[in-house]
Order: sequence, then structure tokens, then C-alpha cells
Amino acid sequence: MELTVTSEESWLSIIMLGLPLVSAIFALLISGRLKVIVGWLTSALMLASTAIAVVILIRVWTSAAIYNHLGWFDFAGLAFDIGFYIDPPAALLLVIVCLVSFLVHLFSIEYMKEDDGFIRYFTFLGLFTFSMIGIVIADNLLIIFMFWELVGFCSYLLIGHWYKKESAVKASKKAFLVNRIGDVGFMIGLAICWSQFQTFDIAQLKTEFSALAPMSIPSVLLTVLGISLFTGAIGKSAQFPLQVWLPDAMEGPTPVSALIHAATMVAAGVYFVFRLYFMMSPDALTIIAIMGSITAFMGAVAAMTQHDIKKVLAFSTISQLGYMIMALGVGAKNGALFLLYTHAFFKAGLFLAAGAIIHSLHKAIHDDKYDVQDMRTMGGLRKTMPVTFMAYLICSLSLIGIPLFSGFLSKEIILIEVLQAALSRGGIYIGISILAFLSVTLTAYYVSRQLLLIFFDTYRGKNETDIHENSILIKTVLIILSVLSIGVVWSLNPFSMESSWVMLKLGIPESSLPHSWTMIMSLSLIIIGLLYSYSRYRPASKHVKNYHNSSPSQNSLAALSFNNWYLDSIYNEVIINPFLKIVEVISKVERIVIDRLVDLSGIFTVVFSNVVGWIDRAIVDGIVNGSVYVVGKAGVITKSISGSKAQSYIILAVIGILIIIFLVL
Amino acid sequence: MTTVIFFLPFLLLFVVFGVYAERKISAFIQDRYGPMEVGYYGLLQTVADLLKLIQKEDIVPDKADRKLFLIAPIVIFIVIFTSFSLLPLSPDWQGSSVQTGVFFLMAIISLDVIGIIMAGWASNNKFSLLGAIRSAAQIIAYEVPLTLSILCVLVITQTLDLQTISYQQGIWSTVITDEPNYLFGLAVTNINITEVGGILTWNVVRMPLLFLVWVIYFISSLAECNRAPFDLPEAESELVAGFQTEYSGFRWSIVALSEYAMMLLVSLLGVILFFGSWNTPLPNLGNIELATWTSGTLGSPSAYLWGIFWLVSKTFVMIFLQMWARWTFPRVRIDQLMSLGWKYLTPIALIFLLFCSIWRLLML
Amino acid sequence: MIDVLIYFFSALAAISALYILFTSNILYAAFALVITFLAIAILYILANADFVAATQIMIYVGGIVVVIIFGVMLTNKLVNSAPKSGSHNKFIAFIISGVLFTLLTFAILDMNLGALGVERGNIQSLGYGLMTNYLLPFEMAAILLLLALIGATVIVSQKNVKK
Amino acid sequence: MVLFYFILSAFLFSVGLAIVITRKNAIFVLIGIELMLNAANLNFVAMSKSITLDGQFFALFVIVVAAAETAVGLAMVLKVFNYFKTVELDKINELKG
Repeated sequence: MELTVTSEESWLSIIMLGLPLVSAIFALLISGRLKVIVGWLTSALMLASTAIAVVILIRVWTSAAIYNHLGWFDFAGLAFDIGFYIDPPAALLLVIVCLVSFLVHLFSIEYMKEDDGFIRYFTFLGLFTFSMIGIVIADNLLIIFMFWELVGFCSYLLIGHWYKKESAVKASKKAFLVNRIGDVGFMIGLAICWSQFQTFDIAQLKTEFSALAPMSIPSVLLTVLGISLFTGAIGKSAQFPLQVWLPDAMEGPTPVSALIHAATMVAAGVYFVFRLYFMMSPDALTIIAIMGSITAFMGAVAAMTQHDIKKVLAFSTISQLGYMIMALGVGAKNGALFLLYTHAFFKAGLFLAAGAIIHSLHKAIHDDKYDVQDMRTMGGLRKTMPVTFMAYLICSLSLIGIPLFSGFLSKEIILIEVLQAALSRGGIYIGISILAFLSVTLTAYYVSRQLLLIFFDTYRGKNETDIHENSILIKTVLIILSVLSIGVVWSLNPFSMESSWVMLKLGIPESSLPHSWTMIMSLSLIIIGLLYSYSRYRPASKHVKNYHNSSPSQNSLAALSFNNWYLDSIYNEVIINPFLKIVEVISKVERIVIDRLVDLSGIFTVVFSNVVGWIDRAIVDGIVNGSVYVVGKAGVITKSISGSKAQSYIILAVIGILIIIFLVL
Repeated sequence: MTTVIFFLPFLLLFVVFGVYAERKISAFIQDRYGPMEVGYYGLLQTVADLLKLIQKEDIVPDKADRKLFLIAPIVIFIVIFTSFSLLPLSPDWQGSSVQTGVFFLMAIISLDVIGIIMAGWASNNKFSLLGAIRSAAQIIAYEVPLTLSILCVLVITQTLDLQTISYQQGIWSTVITDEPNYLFGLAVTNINITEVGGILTWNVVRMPLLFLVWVIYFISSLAECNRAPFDLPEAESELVAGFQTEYSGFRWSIVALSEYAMMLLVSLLGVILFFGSWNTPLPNLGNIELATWTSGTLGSPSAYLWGIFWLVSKTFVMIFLQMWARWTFPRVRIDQLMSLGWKYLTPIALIFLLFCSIWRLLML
Repeated sequence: MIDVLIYFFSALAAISALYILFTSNILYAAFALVITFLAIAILYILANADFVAATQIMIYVGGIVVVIIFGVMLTNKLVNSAPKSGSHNKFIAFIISGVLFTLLTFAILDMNLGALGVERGNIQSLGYGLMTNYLLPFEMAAILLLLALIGATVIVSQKNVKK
Repeated sequence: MVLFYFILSAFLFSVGLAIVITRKNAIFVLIGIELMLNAANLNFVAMSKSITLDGQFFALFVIVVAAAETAVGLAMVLKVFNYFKTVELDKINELKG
């Protein structure tokens, strides 16, 4: 492996990639007594990493992309390269990954203070950040796949952080297994890619694709290739039908949910499709769009009736990821990426704010059986936790898509493109756009419902007087994230995404439709959602009064929503139970047929051996023993002749010597 | 032969007062008086004990092997007493002048074991037999470092003759050799001390490392004498009294006599080999000729007297050291004893043998 | 004087050797062997071989006989019973030994013999000899001793008792 | 006088031989062998003459070898004793391990 990293930027990127790994190793090496040092040290390393990412971003933004690769090994005449490629979108994502990771590290110092697995936790966080950066900058499908697996592994470890809790272990296993299904698709895609192009290098693939003569490769194969690669993204980004693992993944610590299951790892699938956009055939894109819209809608519906504060956010994440995938499918790839960026901040902000609430409730109520995540026992927290409330409010408004906030900007682009696609292409796209706009209303509904339940009305739990705002550290983190969710940060004119600096660099989609149409449409839909939720959950309403002893299955629709469309049950019935049945049958067959056969052969062998043994003893040994007996007898007979005593030999020898002496004399 | 005439009465006297000294020294070490009744300050206590012992009945156990039982103490005593005949007493007085003096001495000492085994076996007693076997194992084991440490001296002196070794360590070295004595034996120092004599010409000073060799010699000699801390063969807490268990009266006193004779023998040998033999410790310092004054005139009775005086007084210091060690150190275990002998003293003595050989090369 | 001593110690050696031959007690035999060896050692001295005599005493008496006694003690139950040993082939052994002795005596008398070792054994020449002409045998003897000791230790230390 | 030494040597050798042949006990046999070796040594020493002292050298080497022989011999005797519980040579008549 020849190492010729030349430019300064390359060195910077390598350092940035290395720092989280160093942080993980540090955390691993430092002994348990120095917990606090570990937290601050790893945070400092993340901050350094973030700073480098910012430097890289500025360089990449103003000049060319960083591209550097080296030969790794030659295999059967095919050179295999390793390297990295950082263009402006990647650089911005890097900044976001590092920054969120840094903020989560800071948050965790406070949040995980009492935890026994503190060191382990920070080790995995460092390792995760390292792998995530790896995914973003790698220029090679195989390397991406490696880091891809690594983030999955970290996610598995962190979901199962409280490994003494059975539900956490189950959830981590579920996440891991469901992700494997997606990875199988990814690997099929890799195999097709290698068989067709003999390279995994993205830049090389890009040139191959652009120079691809039509019909040289059947278009079905290309579609299959695109879909298989997309399957990987389905698994990682929790798209229909593999989204079932994400709600369960909320068993992990809340900062982990913020970092991995909201901001970064789940977005990796979106980024991956964005990166390989050139490989997606039109048919594949249509399927992607359908999948995305279904996911967005299903997620939004499922979020409507949840009681768990984190579950709501988890389904919301699924829904938003669906949005992004759908946007990719309809061609608004830049919009998808923009939503990814903004979503990373406001969703991380929501999760961390939820974490802050959980943390302070947990501190106030020292009862392990009491569910501090249940919104039915919350309410009125606006007064006791004002900063958290503000952060939550800003991030929620951003999520709904209210003007002046970052979510509005990104959703606007997507909605325009969806509408345009529906108008220009018709057919299935009309359905997609209906689902997309319905999801807008539902989003407004469930987000405002959550806000009303948590922060308004009166407190419905116990120990109200003990609830206090969290420490300055947590507040700082929340404030930073909420500031980053305000529209001005992303665009000078917060009403128009066209003036956003991000979109200016990525490229604004050409649109024949005036923006005001979609704006008015989405705003009115949002208002409908808001009004409906206000009518149901306004402070002191009858519904809210009875809410804390409400059960989810008031009617079939609510039950459908609460149980996430019964997906888990369906999988249980359709896949797991039949599979178990098959296994049972197989084991029966094994027991009855194969074991019998083995037993029979064993019995036969024993019988045969006995027969052979008898032959051996009686005949073969008999011959040998007989001969030995004869020889022994002969020996005894001859022995008596020789005197049978050692000294006899001496006597004989001496007699011989005497004779010699006599003769000599 | 003549030395034997000197040594037999001397030995008896020595044992009488040696036992007295042992008692008194142990008493002082243990902060008590010791014998005080018989004679002035208990001086005649041992004589009284001896008289009692001689009067006692000479008991031979019924099951014992009578012949061997009676012979064994005499064998032990004769063996040890014979070796005295090889020792020089003064410049002109040596029992038997054999070229192989030290070697013969060692050979004769090794016969001691036969007597001990004989005594132990003849007693027909478990304790006696066990003590005898232990004693034999111990003596054979410690003969190795003992011989090696003596060999270190012999490498320096280049002779086996005890009288020649004695002459080399004093102002009369010119009588037997033309080689001058240099300080530390090293010709490079160019300080001729042939005429100075005294302590400077002793072997321990001629080759300073010999002091450490003497430590090995001393430890091994303690083991050879079966004295504490190596008195395992007669460890009273385990074996009653080892091979002497069945002996009483006169025969027991012979065994005890042999033991003290052995002490005297190894001390004498140590003095002869390491600490200047019959030579005076006082050197000639310019006109103050201390060495000449305290050595007498060669060939005259004064030389006899001075020689015997210095040899015996130095030997007594050695015996005092042995008694001191006996009443200071606890008894070692048998495995510790064996590992000390084989694993530590023997290799260390071998290393010193190498050093002494190199030193001898430097002396040329 | 020397002749008388030679006769005396020869007789001692011969008598103790015969005692070994006729006694049945192994320990007595061992002690008689000591006397034989000592007598032979004195004969060496009388033949002007001081060094060999000293070596004889040191190794044979102080070493080998002690080891033999140990062997006897380890292979016999000693307390309350003497270690006896029977004999056989007495008649033929007597005849053979007698014939051998007679023949050897004839042979010796037949020889033309000079005087006994002339000069007093000189240790210095012995030392020179061992370090020059006989260096190889000397070293080989050393190695042989080492190997024999290690071998003996190994043979005895293996625990293997007949069931 | 050399003659006398030789005759004594012959006598001791014969006695040693007789011991080796007649005795049942293995240790006795070893004693006999030592006696024979000593007889041989006596010859060597008696024959040792002049400056070279060859006979004495031989005697020394014989003593050394005898020491080695005894050590190994006795070790084997002990081993045999461990195995057969006896050192009577007429009872040790099998070589089967």
C-alpha cells in the first residue's frame, strides 16, 4: 500500500477521521475512576474534529472538492483503491455529524453521569462517530459497506447499552437483524456492480455510467442494481417495510437516539442514495418515491396516538426519512439533502429536549417502576422547565414546517417538486403527492398534540415540586440546537428557500409553479392539523382531563395507529411463526428420521465390532498366544540349561579366561 | 607423631574448658549466669561432670549390634585424632610432613562418616539410624563446598603442604621460597612486604576475596562438625540425640570429645589456611619490629612458644565464633540445609575458585 | 621396617577381603571393605603413591563405601534384623577362584620384575601429567562423572512401582 | 616387593571374583567388583615407576570410573528394588517391563 497523501486538506480529513477513533481508544484506556475526565476529553476531541470539519467545509465551499485515493491492493490484475471524496454536500454533512456528535457528547456527560457503563458508552460514541465520518467521506462502495456495517454494529451496542434490561437486548437484536435484511440487498447490489463494472470506486462508476452506451447493459439489471442498493438504505433509514426496528431502538439512552436514530445514522441511507443518484434508473426512482411516501404517511399516522414521548419522535423520524426518500424518488435530491441537514438539528434538538425532560423527571421521581417517558403523566412543564420548553417549541415548529424556521425551507422545496411531478407525470405520482400533503397535516397534528400534552395544562404526575430545569450544560446544548433550527441561519430570507446559501450551492430546482401555491396549500393544511389537535388537546379540555387513564384502543383506527399498522404482528404471523413451524417440522424430521438412522448405524457398528472382537480374541489372539506359549515353554526349558542366573554367565566367562591364561602360560 | 603427644593432653584440656566456655558463653548470650557452684565461678563444673561420666555404667542395649556399637565411638575419635597428626604447630614442629597434607586431611575427615553410620546402625534404634543417615548426607554434601573453599586457598598457595602454607604467610617466607611477598599479593603494587610480615602476609590479606571464601569455609565447617545451626543429626526436638541416643557414660564422652576435637580441627585448619597459621598478626613497622619481637628466633624454643601461642589463640577466636553462631541462629530444616549446600555454597565457591585463579595469574 | 608394614597391611587387606567373602551380613561386609581399602591405601603410601592413597581414602572410603551403605540401608529393613544375604555356586566359585589365583601366581612368578616405584610420588609431576599428556582422559573422566551422577539421579528419581 | 604386591593383587582379585559369583545380593556383587578394581589398581600403583608415573594416572582414572560405576550401579539396584521389592539376583529372573 503506497501512502502518498499530498494536500493539506487530505491530512486534515485524515485527522478529522482519526480523532473520534482516538477518543474511543482514550475512553477505553482510562480507568473507571476518571469518568468525568473521559467525558470532557472525548468532547474536546469531538470539538477539535468539528473545527477541522468547519475548516474543510470552508475550503471545499470556496474551492474544489477534495479527492484523494491510494492503491490498496491488486487482486487478479484489478487494482483496488482506497480513498476519500469530499464535495460540498459531504463537507456540510461532516460538519453536522461532528457538531451533533460533539453536542451529544456534552449532553451525555450530564445525562449519563450516574451510569455504570459510562466509559463503555463514550467508547462506542467515539467509534460510532468515526464510522459515520467514514461513510460520509469514503469514495468506494466496499469501504462504505464496511463503515456501514460498523455504524450498524455501534447502533446495536448502544441500543443494548442497558444490557441487563431484557427489552433493550431484544430491541438491539431486532435492530441488528432487520438491518441485516437491508444489508443482503446492499451486498447483492455490490455483487451486480462488481460483475458489471469491476470497480467499487464511485468516481470511476460515475464516468462509466456517463459513458454508458444505451442497451449495453439491460435496463432491468440497472433497475435491480438501483433497488438492491436502495434496499440497504431501506434497512438503515427505516423505510417501509423495514421501519419496525426504529421505534424499538428507543430503548437506548436518549442522547444515542438523538445522535444515531435521528440525526446521523438513519440519514446515512438518504445520503447513500443521494451519492449514488447517478446509478438509479427511472423505474428504481419511482419505486423509491412510492416507498418513501408510504413510509412518510405510515410514520405520521403511527405518531398520532403514541403515549411514549420518544416513540412519537421515533415515528416522526420515520415519517421525515420517508419524506427525504420520497424527495429523492421524485427528483428533488437537493431538497432531500437540505431536509436531511435541517432535520438533523431540529430532530436532535427534540430528542435532547425530550431527554432533558426525562432526565429531570427521573431525578425528581426516584422510582424505577414509574414510566417517566409517558406523556400521560406529564403536562404543564412549561413553567418548571422554560428553556427546555422554548427549545422544544422552536424545534417542533421547524418540524411542522412553519415559516421562519428551517423545516419550512426544506419542506417547501420537496413539496414543490412533488407537486410538479404529480402535475407533469401523473399516474402514481398523484397518489404520492396526496400522501405527502396528508402527511403535512398529520405532522402538524401529532407535533402540536405532543407539545400540548407535555407543556400545557397542569401536571398529571407526582412529585411536581421536585422538578427543576436541568444544568447549564444541557441548557446550552439545547439552545445551540434550537438556534440552528431557526430559518435565518439557513437562509437570509426565511420565507424563500431560493435565497438559502445551501441551496444556492447545491442548485435550486427549476420549477414552473409559483412558490406561493404550495406555500398556501401546505400552510392551510398545517393550520387544519393544528386546529384539530387544539380542539382535542387544548388545556383543561375534557379529553385532556381523562387522558392519563386513556387506553390506546378506543377505536380501531386509533389502535391501528398505536400499533404501527400492526406491522410487528403481521411479521410475526407471516414470517416468524411459519418459520418457527418449519423449524419445528425440520427438527421433528431430524429427531425421527435422521437420529434413527444414526442410531441404527451405531447399533450395527457395535454388533459388528463385537463379532470382529470375538474373532480377534478367539482366533487371532489365540494363534499369537499359542505361539508365545510355545516359545515361552521352549525358553523355560532352555533357560534351565543355562543355569537361569546372571552369575552363571560370569562363571562361564571366567572359565573361558582361565583356559586362555592356561594356554598362554 | 610428636604433635600427637602434644595434642592428646591438649585436646582433653580443651574439651574440659571448651564445654565450660560453651556453657558460659551460652549463658551470657541468654543473659544468665551458667554454672556457678563447683569451683570458683563454676570453673570445675565440667571436671565434675567428666568424673561422673567416667564412673557411669557402660550400657550396651540388648538388641544392639554389640561389636559395632562398642567400636563406633573409638572409630570416630581415632579418625579425627589422626588428622591432628598432619597439623603444624610452630615453624619447626609438624607432625607428619606429607606433600599432600591438606588433601590427606580432607580424606581422613571424610572417614568420620563411617564411624557415625556405624554408631547409628549398631544402636538398633530409629532415632539413631535416622540421625546417622542425616549426618552422613550432610557431611558428604558439605564436603563439596568445604573442599572447594580450601581449593581456593590452594590455588593461591600453590602447595598442599600445610607447613609450607604456614611459612608463606609470615616473615620467614624466605626460608622456603625466593618469591617476595607483595601487598595483596600483587606484583604491580610493587610494595614488598616480605620483611614486614604480620597480618599483611596472611592469606586473607594477600587475596582479600579469601575472606568471603572463609565465610563459606566457616559455614561448611559448622555443617561438618554437626554443630548448630546445622545440628540436624542430633536435633533433640526431633531425634532425641541422633546417633548418640543409645550411648552413655564413657562411650558417650568419647563421642562428645570427638565432636569438640572436630571443632578444634576445623578451626585450626581455618586459621592455618586463612589467618596466618602460627604467624604473628603484628607487622614490622620500620624500626619498631613488632613481628620479629613476637615471633622469636627461628630454631630456638622462643619460636616454638610464640608459634603455639599465636596458633592456639587464633583458633580459640574461631571456636568462640562457632559457639556464638550456635547460640544465635535457629536450626535450619533438612531441605534448607541441602539447598544451601548444593544450590548456593557450591556454585558460589566455584565462582570464587575462578576469581582466585585469576588473582593467582595477577600475582605472577 | 617398611617390609614388615607391607606384610602386615597386606595380611590385613587379605583377611578383611576373606571376611567379606564369608560373612553373610552386608553391613559387616561394607565395614570390612573399609578396612581393606584403608589397608590398600597404606600399601599405596608404602609404594610412594601418596596422592593415589589420599584419593583412594577420599573416594573409596569416604564416598563409594558410604554410598554402598546407603544402598544397603535403602534396600533392607534394618531395625531389629541384620541385613543377611545368602550365597550359591559356592563350590564352583571356590574352584574357579582357586584356579585363577594359582594361574596368576604362576604367571607373576614367571615374570621378570624390577623394583617398587622408585621415587616418592611427586604431586607436581602428577599435576603436570594430568594437564598435559592425560588432559583428554582427565576431561573425559570429568564428563563421565557428571553423566553418571545425572544418570543415577534420573534413574532413581522416577517413581515407578510395581502394582 | 613388587612381587608381593602382585600376589596380593591376584589374591584380592580372586576373592572379589568369588564374591561376585557366589553372592545373591546385588549390593554384595557391587562390593566384589570394587574389590576387583582395587586389585587392579594395586597392580598399577606397584608398577608405577620413574617420572611419568603412568601407573598412578591409571589408578586415578580407575578410581574415577569406579565412582561413576558405583553411582549408576546403585541407582539401578535401587530401581530394581523399587520394582521387584528384592535385590536377590536369583529372584530377578524376568526382564519384562
